[in-house]
Amino acid sequence: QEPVKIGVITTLSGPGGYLGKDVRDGMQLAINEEGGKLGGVPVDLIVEDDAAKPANGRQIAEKFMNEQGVKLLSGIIFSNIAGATVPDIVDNGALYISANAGPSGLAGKECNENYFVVSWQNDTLHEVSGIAAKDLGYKRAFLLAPNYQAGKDALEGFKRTFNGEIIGEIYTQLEQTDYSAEMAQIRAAAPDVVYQFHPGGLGIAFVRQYQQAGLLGKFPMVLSEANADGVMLKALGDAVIGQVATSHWAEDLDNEANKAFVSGWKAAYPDRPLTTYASQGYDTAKLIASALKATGGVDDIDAVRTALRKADFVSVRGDFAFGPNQHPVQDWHLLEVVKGENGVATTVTRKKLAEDIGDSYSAACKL
Amino acid sequence: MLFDVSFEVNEGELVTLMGRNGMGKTTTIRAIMGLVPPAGGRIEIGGHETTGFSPERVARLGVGLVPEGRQVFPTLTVRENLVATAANRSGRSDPWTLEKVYGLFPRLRERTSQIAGTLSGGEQQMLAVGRALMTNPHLLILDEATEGLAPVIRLEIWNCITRLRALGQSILLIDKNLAVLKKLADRHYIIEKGHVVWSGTGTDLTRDHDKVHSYVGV
Amino acid sequence: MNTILAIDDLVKRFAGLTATDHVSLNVATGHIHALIGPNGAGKSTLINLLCGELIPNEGRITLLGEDITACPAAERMKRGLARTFQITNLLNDFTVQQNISLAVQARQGNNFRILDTARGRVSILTEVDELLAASRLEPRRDVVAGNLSSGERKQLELMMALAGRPKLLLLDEPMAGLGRLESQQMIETLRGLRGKVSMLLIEHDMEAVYALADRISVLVYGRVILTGTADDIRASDEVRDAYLGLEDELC
Amino acid sequence: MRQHLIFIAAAIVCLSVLPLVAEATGQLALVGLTSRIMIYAIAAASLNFILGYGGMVSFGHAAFFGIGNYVVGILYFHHAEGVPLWGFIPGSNQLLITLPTAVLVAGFAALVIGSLALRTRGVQFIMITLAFAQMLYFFFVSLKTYGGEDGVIVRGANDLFALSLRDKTAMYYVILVVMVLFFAFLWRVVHSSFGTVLSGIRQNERRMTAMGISSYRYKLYGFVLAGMGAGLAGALMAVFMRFASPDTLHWTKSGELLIMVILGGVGTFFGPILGAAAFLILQTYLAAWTEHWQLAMGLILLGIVLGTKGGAKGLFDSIARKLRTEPR
Amino acid sequence: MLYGITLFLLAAGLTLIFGIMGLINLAHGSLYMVGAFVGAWVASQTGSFWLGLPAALAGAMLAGFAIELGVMRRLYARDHLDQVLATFALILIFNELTVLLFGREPMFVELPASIATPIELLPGLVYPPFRLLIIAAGLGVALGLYFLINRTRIGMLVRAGSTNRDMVRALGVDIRLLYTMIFGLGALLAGLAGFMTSPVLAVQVGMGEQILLATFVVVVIGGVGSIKGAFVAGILLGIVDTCLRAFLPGVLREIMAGPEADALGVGIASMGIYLMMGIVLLFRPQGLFQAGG
Ligand SMILES: Nc1ncnc2c1ncn2[C@@H]1O[C@H](COP(=O)(O)OP(=O)(O)OP(=O)(O)O)[C@@H](O)[C@H]1O
Ligand SMILES: Nc1ncnc2c1ncn2[C@@H]1O[C@H](COP(=O)(O)OP(=O)(O)OP(=O)(O)O)[C@@H](O)[C@H]1O
Ligand SMILES: CC(C)C[C@H](N)C(=O)O
Ligand SMILES: [Mg+2]
Ligand SMILES: [Mg+2]
Repeated sequence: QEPVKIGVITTLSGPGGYLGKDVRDGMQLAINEEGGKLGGVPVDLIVEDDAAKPANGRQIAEKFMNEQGVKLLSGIIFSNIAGATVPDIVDNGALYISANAGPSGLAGKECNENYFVVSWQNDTLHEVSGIAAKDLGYKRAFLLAPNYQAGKDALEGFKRTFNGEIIGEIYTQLEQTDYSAEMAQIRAAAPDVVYQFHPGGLGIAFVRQYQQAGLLGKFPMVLSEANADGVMLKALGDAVIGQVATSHWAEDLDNEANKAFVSGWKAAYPDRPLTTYASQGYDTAKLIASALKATGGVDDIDAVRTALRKADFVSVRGDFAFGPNQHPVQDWHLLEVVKGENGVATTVTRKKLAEDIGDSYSAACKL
Repeated sequence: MLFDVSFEVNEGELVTLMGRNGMGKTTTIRAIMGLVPPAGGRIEIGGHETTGFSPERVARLGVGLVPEGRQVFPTLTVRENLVATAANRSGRSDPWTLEKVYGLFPRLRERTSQIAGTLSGGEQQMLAVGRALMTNPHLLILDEATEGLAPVIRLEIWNCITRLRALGQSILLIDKNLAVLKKLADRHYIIEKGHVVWSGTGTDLTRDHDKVHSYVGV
Repeated sequence: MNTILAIDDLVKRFAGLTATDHVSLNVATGHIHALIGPNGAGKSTLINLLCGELIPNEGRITLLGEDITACPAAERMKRGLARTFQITNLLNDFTVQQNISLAVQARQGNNFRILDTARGRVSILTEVDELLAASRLEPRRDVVAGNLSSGERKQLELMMALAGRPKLLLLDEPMAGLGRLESQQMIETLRGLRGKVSMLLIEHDMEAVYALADRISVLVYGRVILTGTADDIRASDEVRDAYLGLEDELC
Repeated sequence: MRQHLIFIAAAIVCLSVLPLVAEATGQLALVGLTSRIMIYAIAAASLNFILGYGGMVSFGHAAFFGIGNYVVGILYFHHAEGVPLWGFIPGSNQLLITLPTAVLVAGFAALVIGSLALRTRGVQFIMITLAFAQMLYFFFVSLKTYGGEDGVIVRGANDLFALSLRDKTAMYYVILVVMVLFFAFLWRVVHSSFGTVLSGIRQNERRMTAMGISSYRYKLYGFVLAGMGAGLAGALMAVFMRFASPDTLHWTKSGELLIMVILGGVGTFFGPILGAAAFLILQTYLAAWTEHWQLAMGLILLGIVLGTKGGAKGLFDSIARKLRTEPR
Repeated sequence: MLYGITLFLLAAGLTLIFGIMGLINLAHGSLYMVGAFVGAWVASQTGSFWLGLPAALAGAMLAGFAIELGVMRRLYARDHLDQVLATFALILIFNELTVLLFGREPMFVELPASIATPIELLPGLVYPPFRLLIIAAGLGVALGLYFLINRTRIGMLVRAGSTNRDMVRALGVDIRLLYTMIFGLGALLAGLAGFMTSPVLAVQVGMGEQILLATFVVVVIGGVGSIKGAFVAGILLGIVDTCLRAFLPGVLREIMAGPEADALGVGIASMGIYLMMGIVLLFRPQGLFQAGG
């Protein structure tokens, strides 16, 4: 049987490069487990780097679909790229299954039957963080995020549930490396809690400068998983020990699928820390496997779509179902960063913050 | 461009190259300096074969160049132009120093911290001469070194060259001032379209007057 | 006698140096007026002031009866000025022919046209051919200017200046770098232009100056110390000390 | 000249049948790739016009490309929303309106930017053009209405009368026609009186002034023409990609255009086409081939610079020369 | 301040290479990255921050030598634009080689506690010694380079070489060796900047390009070729950038709605350095300090 091509448009270069690499390797791990197949169907991952530029994403998508006849696409890391690329894909009748980006723009009115999100709708993560911050008794929050789609979603999400006073709200630049101005503002505002969303290298720089400015002891942070992934923890070391984070997945989640995934990853990449991105890639592949198993191929897109909707796979995060807008309905957890064995910072799951929740846009979606 | 040029400068001699515009004088000099590769032939300086040497190696053997068109370093000050490449290549006991060069060209002393690129044409020419002197060369090559100089300065340079020669300095000179050259030089070569077409001493020059005339004019 | 160029009390200061120090000078129509003086006396500076490359600190420049002191450089050329450079300044990627034809084109105007063809401008081509035919550069017409020898470059400089059909030509050391033969030819060329074009000639080659100049001004340290005929100059001790030196000083 | 014409005609014929061939052989992406090459060729050629012919090294040429891009995006946005811009400028999705508008707006921007930037020269000119482009970039990024960082999606594409340019083949032919016209126009300009003067200014501004040419006005005129060319390309890009994004104004885009020009051979007429083609083909195929395509690309580019004089054009020329002089 | 000094160190290296030698080196940011990666790697392997420093310097300098010997040297006689293309290619190569050697994950350098713990300089003024060290290093480099360029024969020769290589050679100076050395020195400074920021910023592929542009802006604002200018402009730019981002949104929010103010504030703040450059160049086309003047 001719392998089914899965087109992976992802960010491999620049500061966000490791995110894409982890998504890709997570998918590949699931495929390797089956010996090059998903759901018994041979598959071929074709991966291309979008260099974090929306226009590149569109170009690659077009190439995949028109030249290579790809009908199943995935892999986009950043929401602004998804926002520019996904409409083209679905208009073309191909399926897009997001392993990371879940911009608000595509979750509500603009939702599409060909568009699935396996990770999380952007806002949801931050809504959960808002809940966490409120639960921890913080009243006055200072918010920071980069000035792009996911950053805006992040702060909107947090504000939606936090209910306290927002005493500062700053949009940083996507290419920013120096945050001393922000540090000065935080210090001046003296908030109860700082909530910031800075994925990838941005986050490392931010937290490190936060620490060096001497703010870490003074103003606690609530982190989201985008700021507490394995790579970041390794890079930040002691700096973040004791901070809390919210996530839909954690390395220590106690379920069979997760254990298999974690040990599989460690066997394949002994030196690489695990990230949520890898878990999302892995889950995405598993979801595709479930659909392929039911359909045997992608010749009948409608059948694949129907099969996907069932979400008939075991997610490494535990409960998983699709909501009406084909975004996940799942549990969210509160994690704490601790010093693990051999002194490396790691997270432990403390409690469940929310159970089986969907996102705030599903109501607006008429599918 | 050059076809066949053979000549020699002996220790302590003053030799001139003559010829009309575009006949290959400058090109000959550039070939000696290693600035353009000669298509063939052999260059020897102080007994070493230097064919194919890099310019800096040639210069370090003690060749000092006052190039055509001045070519001072425009972004350096007058003083910097003089000291940047200064050396005592011939191991003179009383080498050229900044003071001595300023003595020769008082105008340069007045402009010592001016950026060389803004100097007047003649001032630049003085600077180029001074710069070459400051390397205290065995062989000094002057390619139209008096171009653009006021008569009084030109005289000063001729005087200086006379003195240098008296001290045993070897000199290769390109100039159009036939009258003076005749008085100063030991021997002359005339280049025409890349060939040496005539050579001889000052007396030969007077004797072959007509022939020389046809090559370089009067 | 008509005055084509009048310079009144012109002053130009550079940091710590007055390069042009209250210079007043008249160039008569049709004359070749030579400007001599020691190196650094301010001759080129004066030309640059006349051309508009430098702006004077004080004083007035009048060309053909009109004050051009505040005129931009290019505008002065249109009013009949042209110059050659002491250190040659050519369009090094163009051939001799192209250099001259662009000079002619610049004079003829219509240069904002984007849909004509420059090579189709016949009047330019004929004019260039005439100019070239009358010059010694004819055999070199298709040589790129960057590859000319220094003497040839000087000649091309002059031709480009003439292509502008100037009324007053400013010549900054046209003989410098020329061989003896070529110098003599250049003198002939300039002599041939006498009467047609007025000239302000800077030159250190006194042979040429004496051969050409109707009047001579001597500039020392930015000041005109003397204006007169060749004989006046020869007779002046001051000029001899500052500029000429004594021929027989040579030992 | 005659040889030239034959060659050009052959190239146009080849390009005209390319979609048919692509369809027949199943190489559909070729059409898209060639479309992009042609668009970038226009942009690069307009840069080459001021750079190679006028000696103005602009490191902000993407500004005009991006403006063209956004004009189409914004006009479409208002067309789709049905709300006129500032209450009186109606939107449009008609190519015959959007394209000329983009060209004019880009030209106007070039007039403003150029009139200031041309007061400097050399490195300072490079940097000041960069500065203006970056300011425009951040300006568009902070326009929330038009998507900020995310840009404007032209979901329905533009129409040419009743023909929808969503159809890639239709769009391809539109681009081809525009490109041929553009290059024909450019050919005239380069060889015109103005083009000759501009070329003189590149070589020696001081000399041109001494001939009575006040270079500023000529340079500005050239700068505006080039800005219009880039605006045209940017507009086509927006229609083609159905997307207007701030990426198109980013300094890396200016850099890419510059690389294309250099790669194709600065100051050569058809160089920009070669440069754009070489750059995009390398990028596309290398990226498809390996994740580490940047390494391969870097090595190839380095090989071209070190191994040839004058970029790809130089490379082709030297190969051609070799072939010609090879003993039979 | 840190940003300003980093910019200055990078700009100082670029002043040598670009301002004085007259080479367009877009890969200067890559040298910064090389310094950061090599330093971070050695520091993490040996566990010693102080061992990372010489490694970073040596790594960047060697990379600099390699660039000069392998690429730049062949391009001196060529058009500047060829240097643009070549060094653009080098950026791609360096980035990808770094990925191959070190992976895509950002790296990290732990500051030794001795210089990380803030100390009280004056009552109420606490400052981490690390930052003081950086400032001291910046000042040291500024003075040292100023002296080297303006007061030594090496400086004169390098400046001379940028306008007329052949003539310098014809006067007996091995300009090729000298250029290799100075290029290496410029690279070393970039490496120093890279290592210095490694405890603060993420050490990651692509870090060089982000700062490259700002570095060029500093060099040009300061006046191409002027170390004094690079120093002043580096610090100035660092401060202006930080202040704009810190205070502009606040100021704007006084006069307009929150989100619009934020968006506009961020926009204008990001434009800040370019705006500043534009203004400086329009009024002082040669930059704040003219080299040699
Ligand atoms: N780079 C070059 N490429 C081609 N031809 C050149 C080049 N440089 C010089 N020439 C030619 O070589 C010939 C000799 O030039 P050269 O400069 O040596 O003459 P010259 O005798 O010094 O003349 P002048 O008295 O004018 O200085 C000239 O015809 C010149 O046009
Ligand atoms: N930009 C400048 N800054 C400072 N001084 C300058 C500048 N330009 C010229 N000078 C000085 O002004 C004086 C006059 O220069 P100018 O070029 O006019 O001399 P000149 O009479 O043409 O001399 P020459 O016969 O040597 O060509 C010189 O001493 C020169 O160094
Ligand atoms: C890296 C991620 C957390 C980014 C985010 N999901 C986005 O859409 O851009
Ligand atoms: Mg010569
Ligand atoms: Mg002069």
